[in-house]
Parts: sequence; C-alpha cells; structure tokens
Amino acid sequence: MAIKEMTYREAVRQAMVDEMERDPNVFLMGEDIGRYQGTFRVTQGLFNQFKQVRVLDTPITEPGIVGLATGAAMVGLRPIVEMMTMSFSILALDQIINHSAKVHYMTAGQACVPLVIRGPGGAANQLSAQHSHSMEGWYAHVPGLKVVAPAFPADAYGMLKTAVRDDNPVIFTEHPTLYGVKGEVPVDMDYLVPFGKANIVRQGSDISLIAYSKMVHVCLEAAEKLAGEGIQAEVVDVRSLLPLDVETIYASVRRTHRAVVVYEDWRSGGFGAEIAARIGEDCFDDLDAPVGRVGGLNVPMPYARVLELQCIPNADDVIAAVRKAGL
Amino acid sequence: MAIKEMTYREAVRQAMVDEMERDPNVFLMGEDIGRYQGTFRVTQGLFNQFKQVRVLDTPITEPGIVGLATGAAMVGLRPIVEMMTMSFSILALDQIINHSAKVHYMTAGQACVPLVIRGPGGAANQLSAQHSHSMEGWYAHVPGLKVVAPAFPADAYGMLKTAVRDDNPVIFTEHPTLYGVKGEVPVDMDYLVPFGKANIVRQGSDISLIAYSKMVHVCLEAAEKLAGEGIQAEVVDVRSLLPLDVETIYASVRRTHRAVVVYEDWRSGGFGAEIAARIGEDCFDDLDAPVGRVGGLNVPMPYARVLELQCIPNADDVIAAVRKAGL
Amino acid sequence: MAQPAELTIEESPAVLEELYRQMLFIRHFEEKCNQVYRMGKAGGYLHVYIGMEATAVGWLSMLRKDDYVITAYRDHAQALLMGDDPVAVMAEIMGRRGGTSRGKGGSMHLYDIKNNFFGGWGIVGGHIPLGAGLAFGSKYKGEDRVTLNFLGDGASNAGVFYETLNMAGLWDLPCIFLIENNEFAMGTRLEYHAANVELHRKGYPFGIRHERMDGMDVLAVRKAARRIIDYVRTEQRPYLVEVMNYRFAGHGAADNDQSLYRTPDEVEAAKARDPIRLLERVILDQGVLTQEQIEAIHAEIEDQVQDIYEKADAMPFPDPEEVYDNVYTDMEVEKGH
Amino acid sequence: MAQPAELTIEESPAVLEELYRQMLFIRHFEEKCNQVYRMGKAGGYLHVYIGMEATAVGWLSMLRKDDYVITAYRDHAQALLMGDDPVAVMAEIMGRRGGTSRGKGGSMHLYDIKNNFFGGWGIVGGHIPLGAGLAFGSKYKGEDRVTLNFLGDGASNAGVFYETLNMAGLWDLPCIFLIENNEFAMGTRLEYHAANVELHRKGYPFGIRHERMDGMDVLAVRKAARRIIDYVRTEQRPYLVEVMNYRFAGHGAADNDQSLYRTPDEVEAAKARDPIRLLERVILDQGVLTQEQIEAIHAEIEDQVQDIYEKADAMPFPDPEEVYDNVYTDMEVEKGH
Ligand SMILES: Cc1ncc(C[n+]2csc(CCOP(=O)(O)OP(=O)(O)O)c2C)c(N)n1
Ligand SMILES: Cc1ncc(C[n+]2csc(CCOP(=O)(O)OP(=O)(O)O)c2C)c(N)n1
Ligand SMILES: [Mg+2]
Ligand SMILES: [Mg+2]
Repeated sequence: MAIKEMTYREAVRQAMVDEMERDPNVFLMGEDIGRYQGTFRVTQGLFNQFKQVRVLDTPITEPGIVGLATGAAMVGLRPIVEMMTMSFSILALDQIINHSAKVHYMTAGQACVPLVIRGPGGAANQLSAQHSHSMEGWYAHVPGLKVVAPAFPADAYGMLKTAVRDDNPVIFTEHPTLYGVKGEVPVDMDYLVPFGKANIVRQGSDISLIAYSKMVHVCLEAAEKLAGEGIQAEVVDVRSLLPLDVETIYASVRRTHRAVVVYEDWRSGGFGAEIAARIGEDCFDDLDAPVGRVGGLNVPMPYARVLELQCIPNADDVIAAVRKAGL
Repeated sequence: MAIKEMTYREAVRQAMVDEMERDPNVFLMGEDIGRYQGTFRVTQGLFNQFKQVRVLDTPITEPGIVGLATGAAMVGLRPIVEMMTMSFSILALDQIINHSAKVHYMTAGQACVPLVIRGPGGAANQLSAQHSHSMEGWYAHVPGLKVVAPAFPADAYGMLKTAVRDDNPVIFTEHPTLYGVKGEVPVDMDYLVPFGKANIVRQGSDISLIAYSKMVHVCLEAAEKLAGEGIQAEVVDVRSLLPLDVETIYASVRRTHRAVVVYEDWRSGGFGAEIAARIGEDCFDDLDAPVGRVGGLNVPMPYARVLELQCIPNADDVIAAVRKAGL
Repeated sequence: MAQPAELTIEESPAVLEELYRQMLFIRHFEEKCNQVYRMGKAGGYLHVYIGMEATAVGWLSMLRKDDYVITAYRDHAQALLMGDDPVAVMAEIMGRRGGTSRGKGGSMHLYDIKNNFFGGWGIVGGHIPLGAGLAFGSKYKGEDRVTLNFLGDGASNAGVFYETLNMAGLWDLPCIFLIENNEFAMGTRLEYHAANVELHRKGYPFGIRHERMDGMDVLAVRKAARRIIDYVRTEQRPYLVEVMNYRFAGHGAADNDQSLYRTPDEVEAAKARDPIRLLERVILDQGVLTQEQIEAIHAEIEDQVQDIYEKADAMPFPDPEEVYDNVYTDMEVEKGH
Repeated sequence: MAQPAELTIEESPAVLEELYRQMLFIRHFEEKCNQVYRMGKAGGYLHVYIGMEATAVGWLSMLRKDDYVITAYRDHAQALLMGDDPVAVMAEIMGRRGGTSRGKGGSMHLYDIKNNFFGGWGIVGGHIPLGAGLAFGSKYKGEDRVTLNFLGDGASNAGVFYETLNMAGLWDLPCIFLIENNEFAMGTRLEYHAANVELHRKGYPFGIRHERMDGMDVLAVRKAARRIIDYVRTEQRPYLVEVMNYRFAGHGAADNDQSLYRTPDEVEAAKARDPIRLLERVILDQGVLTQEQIEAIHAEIEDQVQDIYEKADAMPFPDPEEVYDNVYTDMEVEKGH
C-alpha cells in the first residue's frame, strides 16, 4: 500500500480508475465528464483512458440518466453517475427515490441496483439559489439508499471504492470547496473504508462537535480556536449518514456531555435535526446542556458573496453554539 | 356564518368553490380533476360549475403542470394544482423547490407566486411503495414554501381558503384516509384559519402528543385509551409545519414536561425530527424524559395489508412511546 | 385507427391454438382479478388487461427467451406470458407470502427477473428509462438481446419518455418503445391529454423509426412484431411503435363510473374487434378447432384459473417481521417506530 | 446550417443604426462582464451572449412592449433589451445592492418584471414551463400578448420541454419556443447530445409549426420574427423555431479550455458571419453610416459601458441583514444558524 499525498479531487478520480480497471462492468456517465473532462475536472483523463462507452457524455437529462443507469444496474452493470452538481439531482429524485432505492424491496430481492450517484453538493462560490443545494439530508431519509459524505481525501478514496462495490444505490456527496484539499491517501486496490463508521478526527473532553463533509473542517477550525482558550472540543466526522453510526456519536456525547451538530443544509428540517433528535432521545441523562445545532440560514442561497457567507456556517457560528451550550 | 356538518372532502371542495366564486383568477388544474371528477372525488361537480379553462384536465406531467402554474401565478393568476397523490409531486420537486419557492427571493420581491399545490399525502390502503409517500416534511425544509396539513374538516376549509389568498406558494397536504371524516364547518366566505397556529385539540397534563394530519386522530385515540388508565395526554395539532408554531408546542411541553412527536413519514429524517430537536433545544430544563418520537417504519411501503399496517403508526405505537417516556 | 393487416396466415394450427389459449387465459385471469378485488381480497390499485390481450400475446410470442420486457402497472399479462408462475402472480395480487414479491409489490409491481421480466412500475412514465437501461446493459456486454418497453398513451406525454428516446437514438439502443394507445389515460380521453393524437410521431425528432399499427388482431400484431424485432436485433437500433388497442374494462378495478369518460356504445363498438373473437373466427374458418373444442378450452381455462385462485388463496399472508427484509442486500434496517 | 435569407432591406436607416447600436452595446457589455469576472468582481457562473447578438436583438425588436420574455441563465442581452437599467444589470452581476435583484440573483438571475422580462433561470430546461405559464396567463385573461421563450440546444433535450410543448399544443398557448442552437451544450457538441441535430423537428409530434432559421443576420431574423409573432398573436397558437447561431465566447466566463470541444479554426470560420459585421456591411453598403461614424459609435458605446461599469462598481454591497428579506411576501423567516 503506497501512501500518497493527493487532493480530494484526485482521490475521487483514483478510486474510479481503480474500480474501472478492476471491473469491466463499472462505467461512468454524466454531463461533460468525457471530452470536456468534467466541469470540476474530477474525471480528467478518464475519457482518454477508458473511452466511450465506459466514460459516457450524456445529454442534460438527469431523470433519464439516472433511470437508464438504474436499468443497466439491474442487469449487472455498475454505473457511476456524476451529477454536475448534486443540486441537479433534484430533477432525478423520482428516479432515485421511487425507482433505484426501491427495486430490491419491491422485487423482494430478485433484483438489486449497484449504482453510485456522486458529485459536489453544497455551496461553492456564488453559484446562487439554484446551484447550492445540500441534498444529502433528503437522501438520508430514504430507506433503500446509502448516503455518504466524506471530508478527507483518504475517506473519499476508500469510501468511493466501497460504494462502487456495494450492491445497493449509494449517494456519494463530495463538496465543491473540498476538491483542492490535500491529504495522505493509502492507494491500494483493496483499501476500502466501510460505511456506517463515524470517525473521531479530533479528541476532546468538553463538547462533541458532530459534522460531515465540509463542516468537519469548519468544526476543526472552531476546535482549534476553542483550544486556545482551554476548551477541548471533540470532532466527530459522521462520514456516513445512512447507515448512521450512532454508537460512535453517542459514545462521544457520553464522554463530553455536550453536543453541537453542524451542517450546511438549511437549518430547519436538515439531517442534523435527526442526529440531534437521536442524541436527545438516547443520551438524555448524559447531557449537561441542550443539543445545539448549527445549520445554514433558512433562505434560498443568495448570490452576493457577503450574503452567501452569511448563510454558510463558519467556525464562529460553531463557537457561538458552543457558548450557548454553556462553555 | 352557517355551521354545517360535512366531510373533509366536502370541506376542501367548498373552500375551492368559495375562492373560485370570489376571485376569477383562481383556477384549478390537475389530472382527471375535471370530466372525471377527481380520483378521490374532491373536485366533484367543479368542472360542470366552472367549466374549462377554470377546471383544467391536464396530461400526466407533473413537472410541466407545476411549472406552468408557477408562470401563470407570476402574472397574477392564482392556480390550485391538484396532485392526484402527493407522491407524484416528487416528479415536480425541481419546479416546486427551485422555481416556485425561490421566485420571490431571486427577484428580490419583483414577483411572487400565489400557488397552491394540494392533494392526498401519506398511505391509503395498499397503494404500495410508489404511491404512499409523506412529502410534507421535505417541503417544510424549503424556505419560500408554506406547508400545512390540517386534520379536521373545519381546518381543511379555513386553511385552504387562507392558502388560496396567500401570495406565496403553499403546499396543502390532505390525507387520503381523512376524506370521509366528518366535522362541523363554519361555512363563510371569510372564514380563514391562519397559518402558523398550532391547536390544542385535547387538554392534558401528563404528556404532550404532537402531531399533524391523520396522526392527530391516532394521538386522540391513544389519549382516549390512556385516559382509561388515568394518564392525561395533551394533543397538539401542529396544523402548519412551515411556519411552525413553536410557542404553542413549547407551552404545552412546559406544562406536561413530556413529549412524543408522532408522524407517518419514515421515522429517520422526517420532520418530526425537527420538532423533537427544537423541543430538546428549547425546553431542555422542562423535560422530565427524553422527547419521544413515533414515525413510520424505515422501509418502502409494502403492499400486503399486514405489512402496510406494520409501517403506519397506530395508537398502540403512541402508547408504547408514552410508556417509554416513563408513564 | 390503424387498418387491420390482410390475412395471410403463417401460423401453424398448434401456434394458433396456443395464441388463443394465451389470450383466453389472460382474459379469465383478469376477470378473476377483478372479482378478487371486489371480494376485498386484493387492495390498492389493480389494472386489468381485458381487451388488450392481442398486443402482449402477439409481441411476446415473437421474442427470444433472453429478451427483456418491462412495463407499467398494467402488468399481469406480461408477467404471465414471460413465464411467471400464475399462482405466484395471483398470490402477489392477493398480498400473500407466496407471491412473486412475497406480497411486497402487489398487482402493480410484478417481476420475474430470472425470466427477464423487469416489472411492474407505478409511476406513470417512470420505468421508461429503466427499459432503456436494460437495452444499454445488453449492448454494453455485446449481447444481441432486444428490450421491449411498454408504455401507455398517457405515459407518452411524460418528459422522461423523450429524454429516453433521445438517449436511445443517440446511443443506438436496441429498445422497442411500444406505446399501447388504448385511447384513455385513466378518465382522460386521448384528445384531452395529447396535443396530437398520432403518438408514433414522437419518434421523429430523434430519428427513430416509428409507425402506428393495429393491436387487436394478434396475427397482424405478430407479423409487424417479427419485422420490427428483427430490425432492432440486427441493427441494434431503437424503434417506436404505437399499437392501437382498447381497454374494455375500467381503468382500474376501482374505476366504477366509466360513463364519466365514455359511452357504453363506444365500448360495444370496440368490442366488435375483441381480439379473442377475431382469432376465434380465424380458428373456426380455418378449421383449426371446432366450436365444441373451443368451448372445452374455455371450460378448461376457467377451471385452471379457479384452481390458481384457490391455490393462491390458500397461501398465508407474510409474517409481520418480513416487513424489514430486502430493503438492502447486505444490511439490516433500524427497526421500530 | 440554415441559409441566410436574401436581402430586401425593409428597415429605415434609423432602425438599422439602432439595431447596430444594440448589438454593439451587448457585445461591449458582455466583454466588460468577462473582464469583471476575471478581475474577481463577479463570481459564480457567468455566461455571455457574444456572437449570438442578432438573435435577441432581432426577435425582441419585433415584440410589442407588453409581450413577455423569459430565458435561461445566458440572460444579459434579454434583460438589457427589455429595458432593464444597464447599471442595475451590471450591479447585479457584481452582487451589489443596486442590482436588479439587490444582489441576490447574480448574472444568471436577472429580472425586470415591470418591463415583462421574467428572467434569468439556472436549471437547464426549468424555466420552459414557466414561459408557457406566462402565455397561459395572458390567454386566460383574454389578452393578445405573445410570450417569447428562449432555450438552448442542450435544454431542448430536457423532458419538461416536451411536457410543455404538449400543453402548449393542447391548450393553444401563444408561446414561441425559441431554441438557440449555438451548437454546444457547455463542452458537449450538438452531435453528442442530440439524437437528431435538427432540433426544430421537436414541434412535429405536437402539431406545433416549426422551422429552422438563421440567427446571425439580424435583418433575416427580424423578417422571420415578424411573420411568426404575427401568426402567434393572431392565431393564439404556439410556434417552435430553431435559430442557428454560434457562441464565440466560452460557455461561461470560467470555461478556459475551449480546445476540449472545438478548434480555433472552427471559431474563426463562424466569425466570418459575425452578426455585427454582417450588419455593418449592410450599413456601409447602403450608405447609412460612414466608416468614421461607425468608429465614433464604437467609441461612444465603449465609453458608455465603461461608465456603466464604474457606476455599478461604486455601488455598495448588500447589507448582511438583507439576507433575510424577500423569502416571503408577508412573513419573516427564522433568523440565525
Ligand atoms: C407520475 C404519476 N402521475 C399520476 C399517476 C396516476 N395514474 C396512474 S395510471 C394513470 C393513467 C395512465 O394512462 P396510460 O399511460 O394511458 O396507461 P393505461 O392505464 O391506459 O394503460 C394515472 C394518471 C401515476 N401513477 N404516476
Ligand atoms: C438541470 C441542469 N443540469 C446541468 C446544468 C449545468 N449546465 C449549465 S448550462 C449547461 C449547458 C446548457 O447548454 P444549452 O442549453 O445549449 O445552452 P447554452 O449554454 O448553449 O446557451 C449545463 C450542462 C444545469 N444548470 N442544470
Ligand atoms: Mg391508456
Ligand atoms: Mg447551446
């Protein structure tokens, strides 16, 4: 196993290369992913390496693409569908929720759908109201799907490989602002990071900050600042929303007795509410303060940078919630 | 004001008749709502009374229908779109979330969308996996929408009239199993039930059961049974999910010190999680027990009645949660 | 309406009898389903194929065993013809553990994956891209299968249909889009839901060959089907056919006021071309079977269907705990409310 | 490619000059936008109209003041031509409080509702049914407005487009669907995204009149536009036109490697029919303006655009608290994280 420093973008790409080399049934489809090399350049070089039809440029028809991929998966292919941004997966929700996610159940196990839908989810830089959605919470609500949102290159690599080998439809959320983040990645054909395992990325005894994807980095930044004043925040990287590793989350809360759940999605009704509600239910006696939440503002994403930055939770917002929890 | 006994179905219909008579810009569109009188017969008689184009049979194209209605609303019409079932609104989510809900914000107030989308949401009787969705929680997550889910004929009547007069897009969720429920309705052109007001439909001092739509009736049934053993459950009918009347909910919890949130939607990630999380955050010191939740099973809805009934929360499930809360 | 093709009968007596038996079996099976529904032994939505038998029987009789078939919720005929055990189909409709989906699917969601029948789908239009995906899959693997993708006239308005036609045309998918134009989308007549009633035209913008044809005369159906299936298999290109048939029954078993959208006279007129009667006339004219033999077949099939029903009805309902099975291939779901 | 119409010039010298000024203004405005983006004074996605000017200028010049216009995210030209204050447009693109949407929309979401310009939408295909809704609204009220509904070649694959065509055909909506075929959907060439490259054919299944036409020669555009707008206004029926133009610039301001999808030669060849040059030639040939006058106009417009930019750049950014405004017409949203 070679440890390589690489960006999140490269890690995602390497995972696809690995899996496509390993299994001829793995193929890639999406808008501008081939000849154009992907709008976020995640698929750079893949068209040249694997050629059409294994790297397939599609029309801008998300419902059709996901439906076609689902059908192909039912006869044994293993499609990876890139959503140019996860926001566009809204158009394909019927295909994802009503079809891909339910095939196994409705057929009582006769068929399965080894499908990965991946792409950047969340706000980038002034993409405004229609291009900045956090969709992972919606998907994590849907039985039949698995939903992951890695924060680091190594997890992006290992979890995408796991996703491709999974026989169930997996929603794999990247974050546009993470693509350039670097980290050490154990490049190996069989480096697989299992789903349903949260990861404590920073230990601390005073409060648990629980987050996934980009917000893990925001929490780490907050924890760093808090450490300066002697508050030790533990940061739990949820990584996998469905299945959700409540054990690791609860264990952390039971140690720290305080929790703040942090997510970029609109605060009200986001998946952070589910995590907070579970902690409230199952760690009731362990809590010294209400479970705090930090979410995105409940407004459509505005264009102007000054407004956009208001919407996206930052380290100061997390620190404010830590204060509210009595620290 | 004439008080009339009528069914929930008739109340919805009467509200539409009122508003269409009052305002020529109000019109109705949907699948099989005209000549066929609606699959749930909610629009019975309206085609004969108002004729095409005010009662407009549409093709089976939910995205197109909602988009067209949104455009029409932007130039001053007030469309009511019937979804044959709310499950089918999944196909129109992009139009609803990315267009209808955001027009006012993206235009900074230049335009608004007085649109009502209404129809039966939730499980009826063996409609199985693709036709039994509870969608209201998804919508209640979206800024720019208002979302209501009345449980009684009088509220259905008064809230639908409010919805039609609202200048913002409103999701109005009925429940297929409530259409036959009877109640007294104050029939009057100006009987308007405001949004954002929860309603205590049964008083009690021991625990607050918090629900909307059909689950209010399930909670009332549970409360009745509990009363037999001396437990006084208060039942809070949320009625309006967005805006959400946290004051009434919190006041109840502060009196009873215990709460169970009940919803039919899949338990994990449903809007009940949001309500529970808020109670946990804001009533922390008032709670004698963790906030309980009762939701639908986290599985696609199965067809066989015995399995379907497993999925839908009933009074016994609520009672079990009350016990878990220590009563 | 499309013209019936002229009759130059190519089928052997045995084949003619088999086609007759298949159509008759579907007719009786479907009548039993409606009855089962009225008895309260089936719930939800249930849509029968009565009047449309020649379409599925004709087309499916020309497929190869390894070809793929997919359709919407009006799926009993296809399931039966693809080789699903009729007792398991009836049991599924009745929500029994012995059903094709162990009672989880119901009438609208029948599958027989081992026999290449892929359902059975409830969202109007939703399965159409899945069908293209099946065709994509076989082409990707270098096989020469054909996929037969059924949809209704109402479904032919759905956006995803056009998205799929575009992909099929673009990537040369061996997929036959078969619009069953039975003139109604639930209670809405064709003219009220389609800007132009010639639905086969939808192939044109995508450079996909397309035509309208009769769907009541099973022999004419077979002739056209053979030609088109051959083309699709050989060329590995898509095709769009609009098959004109008519549903004699209500939209679903719960559709109890058909006067809202059609007259009894209209239904009677359509029944003049009842596909079973049309073939019966040929069979008698050609001396394949006598009147008595035909009556015996009727009796035999009626018994057979009754037997199927009784076997299905004797089956148990699913165990409540089964509600949690098959959400994932490899993982349990969280239990409880 | 469609043939250029023959030139029998009907326009007065004043009109010719005005058309020329409009196209030139758009060209310079758009070049300034790209520059603003490179300076980091605009963010997100920004798509300019360079090369396509004759289409919007030609069509919009034939509309009545009360007609409706809607388009996708490549919307600067339409906003400017419909009468939006160019300083407010530039300010919006720069995210300033003085912008058309007070900085909330940005380049992709320009609106001028009082002047009947309805945006400005970022989801490919998403605005198409909204446009039909505008037409539905005017028809419902008994007005004789026309709605001009712009979309791209890439967008013409989107399912909702066909759903909308069907409704427009079914209900006779006075809506012109104008496909701007600029040969690319972002980095994907027409042949790789459309099963058939004659996009006007999409009108056929819906019985909607349809044709392909040149979009580079503004005078030819106007002639066709007049005819079609008259038809749609008088008959109150839809129309579909495929207007052939070409985008000289990248897909968006951030598209910095066009070699991935086209050659410089190809772009040069297309520039032989630069719409501004084509009209310039007419103007010189007809003696409407002299070369010196043309140069003066260029200088004038450049100054004007520079002035617009400077005014916009002097405007403040929105106040952070404004983030909460205009979510609802009548209700505050909950504040805070
Ligand atoms: C997206 C969606 N909208 C509405 C429905 C309700 N519905 C079920 S069948 C049907 C009519 C479909 O007609 P057609 O496609 O002609 O098929 P047929 O029933 O005639 O076989 C409708 C409206 C649905 N199942 N899915
Ligand atoms: C639903 C959706 N999918 C993908 C995108 C990303 N995207 C933005 S523009 C574009 C290309 C559209 O091309 P076309 O319709 O031809 O318009 P043009 O840019 O040429 O004017 C794509 C893929 C989007 N905005 N919306
Ligand atoms: Mg039909
Ligand atoms: Mg284009």
